[in-house]
Amino acid sequence: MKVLEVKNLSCAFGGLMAVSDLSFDLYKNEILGIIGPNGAGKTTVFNLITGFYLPLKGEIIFNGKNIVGLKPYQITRLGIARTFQNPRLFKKLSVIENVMIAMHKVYNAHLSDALFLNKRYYKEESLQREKAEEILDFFGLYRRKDDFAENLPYGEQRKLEIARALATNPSLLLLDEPAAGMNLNESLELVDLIATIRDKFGVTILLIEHHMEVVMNICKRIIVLDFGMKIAEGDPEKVRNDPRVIEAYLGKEVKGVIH
Amino acid sequence: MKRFVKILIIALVIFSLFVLPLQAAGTIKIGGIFPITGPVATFGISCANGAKMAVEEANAKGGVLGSKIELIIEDDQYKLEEAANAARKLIERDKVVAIVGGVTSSEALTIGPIAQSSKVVLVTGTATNPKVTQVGDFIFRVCFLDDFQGEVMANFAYKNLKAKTAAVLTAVTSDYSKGLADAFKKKFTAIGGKIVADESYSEGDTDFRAQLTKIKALKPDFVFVPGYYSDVAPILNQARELGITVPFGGGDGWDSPELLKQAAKAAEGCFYSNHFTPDAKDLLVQTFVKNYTKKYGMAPDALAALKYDAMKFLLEGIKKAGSADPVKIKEALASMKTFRGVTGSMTFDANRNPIKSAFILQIKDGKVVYYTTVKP
Amino acid sequence: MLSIRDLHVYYGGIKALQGIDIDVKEGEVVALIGANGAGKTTTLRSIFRLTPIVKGDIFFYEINLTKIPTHRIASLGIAHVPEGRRVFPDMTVKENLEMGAFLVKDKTTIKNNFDFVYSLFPRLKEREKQLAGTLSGGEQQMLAIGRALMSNARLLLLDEPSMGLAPLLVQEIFSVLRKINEEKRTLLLVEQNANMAFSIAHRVYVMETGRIVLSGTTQEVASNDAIKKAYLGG
Amino acid sequence: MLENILQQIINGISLGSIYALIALGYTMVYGILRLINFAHGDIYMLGAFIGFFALGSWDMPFAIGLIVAMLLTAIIGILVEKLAYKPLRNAPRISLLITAIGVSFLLENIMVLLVGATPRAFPQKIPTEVYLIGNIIVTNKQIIILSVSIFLMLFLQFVVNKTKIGRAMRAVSQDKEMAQMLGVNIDNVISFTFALGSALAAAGGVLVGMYFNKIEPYMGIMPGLKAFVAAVLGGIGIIPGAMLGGFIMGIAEVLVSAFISSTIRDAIAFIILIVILLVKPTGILGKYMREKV
Amino acid sequence: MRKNVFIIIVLILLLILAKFSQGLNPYFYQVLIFWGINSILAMSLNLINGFTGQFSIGHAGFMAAGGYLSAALTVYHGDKIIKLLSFMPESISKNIVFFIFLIIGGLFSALLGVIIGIPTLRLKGDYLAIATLGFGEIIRVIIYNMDVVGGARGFPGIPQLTNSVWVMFWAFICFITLYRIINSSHGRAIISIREDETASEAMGVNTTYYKVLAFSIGAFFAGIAGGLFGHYLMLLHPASFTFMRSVEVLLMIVLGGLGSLTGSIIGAFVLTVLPEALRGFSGLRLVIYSLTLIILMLIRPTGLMGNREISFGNIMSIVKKLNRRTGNIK
Ligand SMILES: Nc1ncnc2c1ncn2[C@@H]1O[C@H](COP(=O)(O)OP(=O)(O)OP(=O)(O)O)[C@@H](O)[C@H]1O
Ligand SMILES: Nc1ncnc2c1ncn2[C@@H]1O[C@H](COP(=O)(O)OP(=O)(O)OP(=O)(O)O)[C@@H](O)[C@H]1O
Ligand SMILES: CC(C)C[C@H](N)C(=O)O
Ligand SMILES: [Mg+2]
Ligand SMILES: [Mg+2]
Repeated sequence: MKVLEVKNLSCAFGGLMAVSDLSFDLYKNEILGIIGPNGAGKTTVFNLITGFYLPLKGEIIFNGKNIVGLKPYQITRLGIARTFQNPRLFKKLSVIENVMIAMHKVYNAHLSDALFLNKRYYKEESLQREKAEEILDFFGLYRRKDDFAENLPYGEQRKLEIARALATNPSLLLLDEPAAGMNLNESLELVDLIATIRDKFGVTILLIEHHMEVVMNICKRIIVLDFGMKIAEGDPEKVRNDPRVIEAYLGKEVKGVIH
Repeated sequence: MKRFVKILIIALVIFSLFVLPLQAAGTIKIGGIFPITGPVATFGISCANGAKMAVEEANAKGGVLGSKIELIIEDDQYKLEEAANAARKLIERDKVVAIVGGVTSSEALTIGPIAQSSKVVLVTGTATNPKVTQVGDFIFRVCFLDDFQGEVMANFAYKNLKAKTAAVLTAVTSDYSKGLADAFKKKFTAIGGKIVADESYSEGDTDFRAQLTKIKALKPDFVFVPGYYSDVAPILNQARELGITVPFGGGDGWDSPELLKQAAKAAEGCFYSNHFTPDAKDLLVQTFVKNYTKKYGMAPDALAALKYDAMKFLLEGIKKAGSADPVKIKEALASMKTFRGVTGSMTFDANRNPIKSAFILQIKDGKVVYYTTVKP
Repeated sequence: MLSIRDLHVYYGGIKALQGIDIDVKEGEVVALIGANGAGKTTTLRSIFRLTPIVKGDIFFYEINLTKIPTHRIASLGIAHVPEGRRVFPDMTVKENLEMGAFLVKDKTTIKNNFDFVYSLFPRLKEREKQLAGTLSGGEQQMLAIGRALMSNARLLLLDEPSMGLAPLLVQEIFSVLRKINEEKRTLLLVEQNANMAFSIAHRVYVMETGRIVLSGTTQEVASNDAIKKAYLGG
Repeated sequence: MLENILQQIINGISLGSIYALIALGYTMVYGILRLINFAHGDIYMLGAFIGFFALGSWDMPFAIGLIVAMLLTAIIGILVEKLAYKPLRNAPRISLLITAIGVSFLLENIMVLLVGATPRAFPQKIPTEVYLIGNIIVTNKQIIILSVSIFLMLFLQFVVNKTKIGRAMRAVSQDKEMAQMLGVNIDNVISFTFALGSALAAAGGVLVGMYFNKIEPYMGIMPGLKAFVAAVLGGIGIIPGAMLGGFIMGIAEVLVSAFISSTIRDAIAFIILIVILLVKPTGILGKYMREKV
Repeated sequence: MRKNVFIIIVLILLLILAKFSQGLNPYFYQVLIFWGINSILAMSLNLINGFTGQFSIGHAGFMAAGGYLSAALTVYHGDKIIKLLSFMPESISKNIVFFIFLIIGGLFSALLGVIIGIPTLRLKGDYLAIATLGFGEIIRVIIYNMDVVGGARGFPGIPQLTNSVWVMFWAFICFITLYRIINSSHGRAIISIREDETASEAMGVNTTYYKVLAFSIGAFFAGIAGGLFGHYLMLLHPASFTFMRSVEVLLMIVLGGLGSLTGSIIGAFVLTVLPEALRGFSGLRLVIYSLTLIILMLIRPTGLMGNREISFGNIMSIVKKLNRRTGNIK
């Protein structure tokens, strides 16, 4: 079943075509990798899907509905969540508050409930807190739930970003370089985590990554962008041996690939 | 260090809250509330100077009723809540018997109800809004109301200057200016003149060329600028630069030696109405001008003179009451039918408003000279 | 050339460095590796006195860097390619490089440095007039390295130069680093990509939660089983 | 009628060049330090007063008096920065703004205390000359102010964009720490920025004093506010933007007074401002950087 | 529910306290009133600036709009409506009418908040500040040109209906409303906008809605404060609502601590009492005042309270600490 269909998507900044005429599909429970040189337009694709940028042309169909033109918060509410290339946590808020904010629309009492402290308010608060604790527990962040987000080490910040995205109850999760700044071992742990997330939360995942050990291990299918265009698509084996991909992206010696 | 500063500040606050006014025996306390800082500080300072001088003169002569007068001046920064606080403070903590002050009408209208309800006399020298004295019988003033000057100048322009058309340039943010302008416009049209331009500015503006260019194009015979000298000076300068040659006129707000300094040539041939005339042979005025100039290094403006009179008026009331009891002072003031001050001789109507003549002054050869007198 | 002695850095309650010692000799490439949050960045920033140093000394030859202001440290001949590149986004590529030569007075030296940097990164020459903020991640990384090279610095501190870069670029950058080292410059390199780091380093320090847990020549460290497992995928 | 319109436009340009003159210093300090230097208007006032004493009490020739005022004011600017702003360099931006407001109050109140609030006539070293072009009137002082503000804009553009210290200033504005690591002494750069900004303000103060022939301790408040608005309108931090913003404000105010109504001039001027901002949310010359996420 | 009963009891106790304050020296009493009104202004601006992170300096405009409307209603329609309510004692009907007019004034400000907020809240940082400042000035110019409310002559003759009980009541309502909003899911949404608007949107928060909500709630209470102000001074004047007034409120909230409601109350206290406390210094008064501002900011750059709140909990812990300390001294 197709979860997401991207059709002829283009986006330009000034004279620069950051994404041009890009099409791809995404199937339920799949993990699709996007790779490509720096500045190829990968993050821009994320920004287009999540409504942060408006495409020049093209369609983005999510569960049968064209979501082009919707505001980011509306898209999130439809069930697409994302992380950012540079972590954007609510730094001065506690870890659990970060997660609870993401649940804002999932469990929601009316403003008047909060003003008059109605039962519904208490129910909502405790429900949010419970669910948030559950998610934090899954990511092993429960013990740090009352710390400021900015005081977490970098790796845990990235985890918290993913946890926060999951808290919006998405069916599609977009991860932008989750392994950046991690060493080999940490990246491999992340691979496991992502696979578990897919199974436990039943989400479909779109993944941008430069760590080949992550991409090649977890994605059954990969698309390769260069200058905003798709230059290759297929399973890891095929992509890795594609001469255009090697020339533009991988280089001759591909290190650290583990099977 | 940080801690020390913190403690110092806290100590300062607490200390000054509880520092009680020193109670000198045998003094009569009078409060003064003026905007000594803030946007109308110039007015406030002149007023404070005038009031202070009156008190000093009285004390030099041995005080009133054998007691020295103590004048406690509070600054209200031209903020109404500060004016209210100042009034309360003077009444409750300093226990003044009367207040001189409220430079603008809005301040007077704020202080008025407080004075009235606390049964303390308020005398204002400059608040010209008719509503000021309507607040209650403890409130007095020694200046004409807005309407009067506007009408005087309208008559003067039409009759003496034979102006058939006039332009008005009002400070839209000043109640004084608006009051004069409205009265002028009404009267001037009523007696057959025509207002060809009705322009405005905000107090403190510095560039008036837009309005003046517009006025110039309409070729009025007379331009009425009921503002304060600090605005009038640049207006006159710029008007002359733009080639407007007709006479300008205004009210007592023009009266200041600074006007001549800042708009020397430009003011030539202009007229304004005032309470007194500097070359009046009146000895009272002569000594006032001389003493004031000696004391403060500049000649008095109308505001200083008015507040000087307000204070004199109050002191005379105290003398007449024979006691520093506010109710008695009020009665004494109310019973005073006439008063002669540096801003002229006045009688009072039932609403404690003065009736007095206006002088029309002309600026001629870099000097202000008497032109004519207008009786109410 | 550089020696760090018993350095302690605390961020409020967080003890980021708890007594580390590092030596760098002239002409060497020294790699510093460790897990996230181990304190690698903190170590490099401490050399420029940008962290709350609680205790310890850092000597550059005879000079104690913990006693002089940051801008003077630069003038001793140390340059930094910081975490996150930190190019000046609203300045052009050329101006960024000129900023790198801020302390160089001599016009011909500046010109030679320009030529050297442009020969290493021809891409920067092409983009001379572009605003740095609009460069792609890899180009910004080149610019950050180029900027550090403009000052004739004897010691170069590099903080994860491969972060977020495409594999091809990572290879390019490391070959440039090797070239730079051949030009008699000393490198202190922080890197997550241990394979790459080991390929050019003479010696390696391994950090864990604010302490040095292992050090030695590259061969020694690379043959340690724990290291192999954690960093080299072996 | 046409004549009238032309005259009004000249009026607008001359008013605008005054706003521009003050806005330049504002925008430069903002551009480098991201600080809304609320006290800029008061520094301008100080400059005018120093000029007043230099030209009046010490009877210097105009050019010398101007330079003396600029120098002394620059020193005051540096002092203000060292005492009041420097300790807050790593504090939230709003705390710095509040301190700047405090400094603004302080300067005003000290001056009220020292010289009183009564407006003073500024010594007229340059007599006004009126030129007639057809029926349109221009004065020599308008021309002086216009040319000085254009000159200063070009000068600032040059300093900031083409000189080494200018590059250092911009580097400091974009990343203080990085600039330090490259050997920039940021204290010196910031002091220089303040000195330059204050000297500009002083030049503005002296020229405006000469032009309107009146100075007083509160003279900085309104022009300071308007100049700030002008700087924002043009794109805050952008030097030609300050100039443009100043002219637009000046011309808009004059045209509104002339052809709509002087009573609602300020309201219309602000409506224009808001409309422009809604169309160009970062000011006229501001780059609209969609934040890259 | 239990909490609500508790809150109502607290409110009643506070109102009784306020009633007693009327026996105070009228000078202190008046300063208390201004403190209360300023607290309402500060807390409401803090919602916008401190919690939502939107840099607004147009608060004086909202204060003026609400204040003038409720004052005009009392002056022009108050008597009529009191006559309609003649079946009850005037002392009661007067206050009921006052209450209703205040709310109408507040709602009017809130409405303006929505109208202004929807387009301008797209602007960021200093650009938003200028737009809100411009809006405040526009309101003032309009009032200057409105003769029904006296224009430049001010609007006198407003009956004095504000007293300490009313001020306490509204300050309390303001505090509780804001406090409860902030400590709910809606509040977290609001705070997340301040922390990172982009991320907030990515988490599904309708940022425009919440910004406008915060803006209009802030405006509502500013309008109420304006009404209380006018009905206390018995006079409104456009000069009371210049941008300097907005700046003063800004000073209060930054001094007290952005993001702290109790801090706002403290900030309001400091800036209300300080000028009074300094009256003894006459000429030097404002010099000392501005120096104090600067020094306070230098020693506490994040305000007196930072973003912490005073609560029963931490008062108790301070008391305990003090006890321990004095215990040691003994
Ligand atoms: N808001 C923007 N304004 C201008 N240019 C932009 C903007 N966002 C992206 N670009 C440009 O679009 C191109 C694609 O950028 P994008 O961030 O999508 O690259 P990427 O594939 O994610 O690269 P990387 O791997 O380095 O993250 C780049 O050249 C970038 O400079
Ligand atoms: N400014 C800061 N304030 C508080 N804590 C900090 C700060 N900077 C770093 N830390 C903490 O200090 C510790 C060491 O951080 P550092 O950035 O030096 O690690 P690192 O080894 O460079 O990690 P990474 O591989 O993620 O870059 C971490 O726990 C981090 O959370
Ligand atoms: C000093 C003046 C502005 C006072 C004015 N006469 C008034 O009634 O307000
Ligand atoms: Mg990217
Ligand atoms: Mg690091």
